[in-house]
Amino acid sequence: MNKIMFFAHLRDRVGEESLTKDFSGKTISELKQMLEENYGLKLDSVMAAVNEEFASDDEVIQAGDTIAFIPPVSGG
Amino acid sequence: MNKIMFFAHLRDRVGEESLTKDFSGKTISELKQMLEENYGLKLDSVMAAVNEEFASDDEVIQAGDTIAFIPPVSGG
Amino acid sequence: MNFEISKDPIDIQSVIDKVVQREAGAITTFIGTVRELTHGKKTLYLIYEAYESMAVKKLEQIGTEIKERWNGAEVAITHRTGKLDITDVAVVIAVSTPHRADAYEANRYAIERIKEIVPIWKKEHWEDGEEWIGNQLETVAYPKGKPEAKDLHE
Amino acid sequence: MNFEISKDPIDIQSVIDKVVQREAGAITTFIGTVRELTHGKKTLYLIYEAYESMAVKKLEQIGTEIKERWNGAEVAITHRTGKLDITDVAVVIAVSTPHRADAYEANRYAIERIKEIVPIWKKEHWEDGEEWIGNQLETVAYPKGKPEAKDLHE
Repeated sequence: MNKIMFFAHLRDRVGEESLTKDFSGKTISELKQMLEENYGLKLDSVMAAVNEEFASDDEVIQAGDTIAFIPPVSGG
Repeated sequence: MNKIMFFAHLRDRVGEESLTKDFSGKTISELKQMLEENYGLKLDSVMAAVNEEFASDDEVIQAGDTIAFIPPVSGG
Repeated sequence: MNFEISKDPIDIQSVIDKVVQREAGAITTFIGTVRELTHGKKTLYLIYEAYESMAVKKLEQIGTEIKERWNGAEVAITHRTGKLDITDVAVVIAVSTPHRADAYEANRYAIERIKEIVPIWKKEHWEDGEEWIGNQLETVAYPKGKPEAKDLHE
Repeated sequence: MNFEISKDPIDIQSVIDKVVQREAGAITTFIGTVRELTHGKKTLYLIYEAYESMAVKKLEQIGTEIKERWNGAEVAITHRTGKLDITDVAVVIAVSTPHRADAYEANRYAIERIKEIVPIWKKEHWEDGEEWIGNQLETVAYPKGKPEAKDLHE
């Protein structure tokens, strides 16, 4: 299984802090496309993090990975 | 009368925090020369302040002025 | 723990205390506070949200980058989350170094990196609405659209 | 009183409090601390002496210069006098500005100006002696031998 986490406006849009579902074998890019279709999200300027490290769109999700979607940050 | 103030190594050398004496009508330059002769001070890299403002060597001392000798500063 | 996300108000002195060292002649701090006006628009308050575990890791990464670039530097950073009012402290960065030029430069580097790679977001609340701030408004985080290659791994 | 000479230990937070303003998004502080080693020589402690009344005036002048150059800046500076041990705080400079770049630059300007024009001197005490520090050692105060013309009057 995988945990998918949302923050900021993405969390508001999805209406959940996280989803749990199996996405192993899929790429981040494929996951993004699925989420865009199912939730109407816009994810082109959103980075993914896999297990708390930024990941590129072609990274392949492994069983147990935690995926987070990171909109452009605005801390500081 | 004038108050003449010394700081840092000049104070150690003169042995006093200040002198009181009338120097009105003399320039800072002339006062420096007198102090160099009487106390063996070296004042070429020492600035004078008249009434708490830096003053040039040709400034003429007025009655009541407070003169301070300011070695290169090292605060901060 | 020199790198923290805090739900409570930040005690500035305690962040400074973490970087005191006998070899330091200079400590700089950056204190980010909530400003009332941005481009003439009046902010009422902010909400900061963080991906806390990752944010701590990314603050640690910034600390590591600074220690590699500035010899003898010590770094501590605490970022606040939750609701903040005008003049409240959002972030405190403390850097100590033997000489002062480095303390300024390394501190400046830290805040710029926070705005690039640390997963923290603010939601501005104005009189007429609210919005999560990303690159669409005053900030351009990810100057090239996303963190650059060098940001992906430590 | 934003500009002070103090015989007592400096409370950093109280200096910061003086520059808090609703228009500020950034506060920087510079904290000068007593470093143990300078050029490999071990300092035991320092004595700071000030021409106090003039030093306060010159700190005020630096504040005025900063407010002229950096729009919306607020400045507070406290400098300690007397005996200071290793890691003790000699000076605290706090600057607040609407935007962060200015807060760093204006703060840096303040410490450089202190080292040029504020009548404060330190006496270093080592294991094998003591000396008033002027331009003969690590510092070159008055880079051109004396304060420049622009420093003579406000």
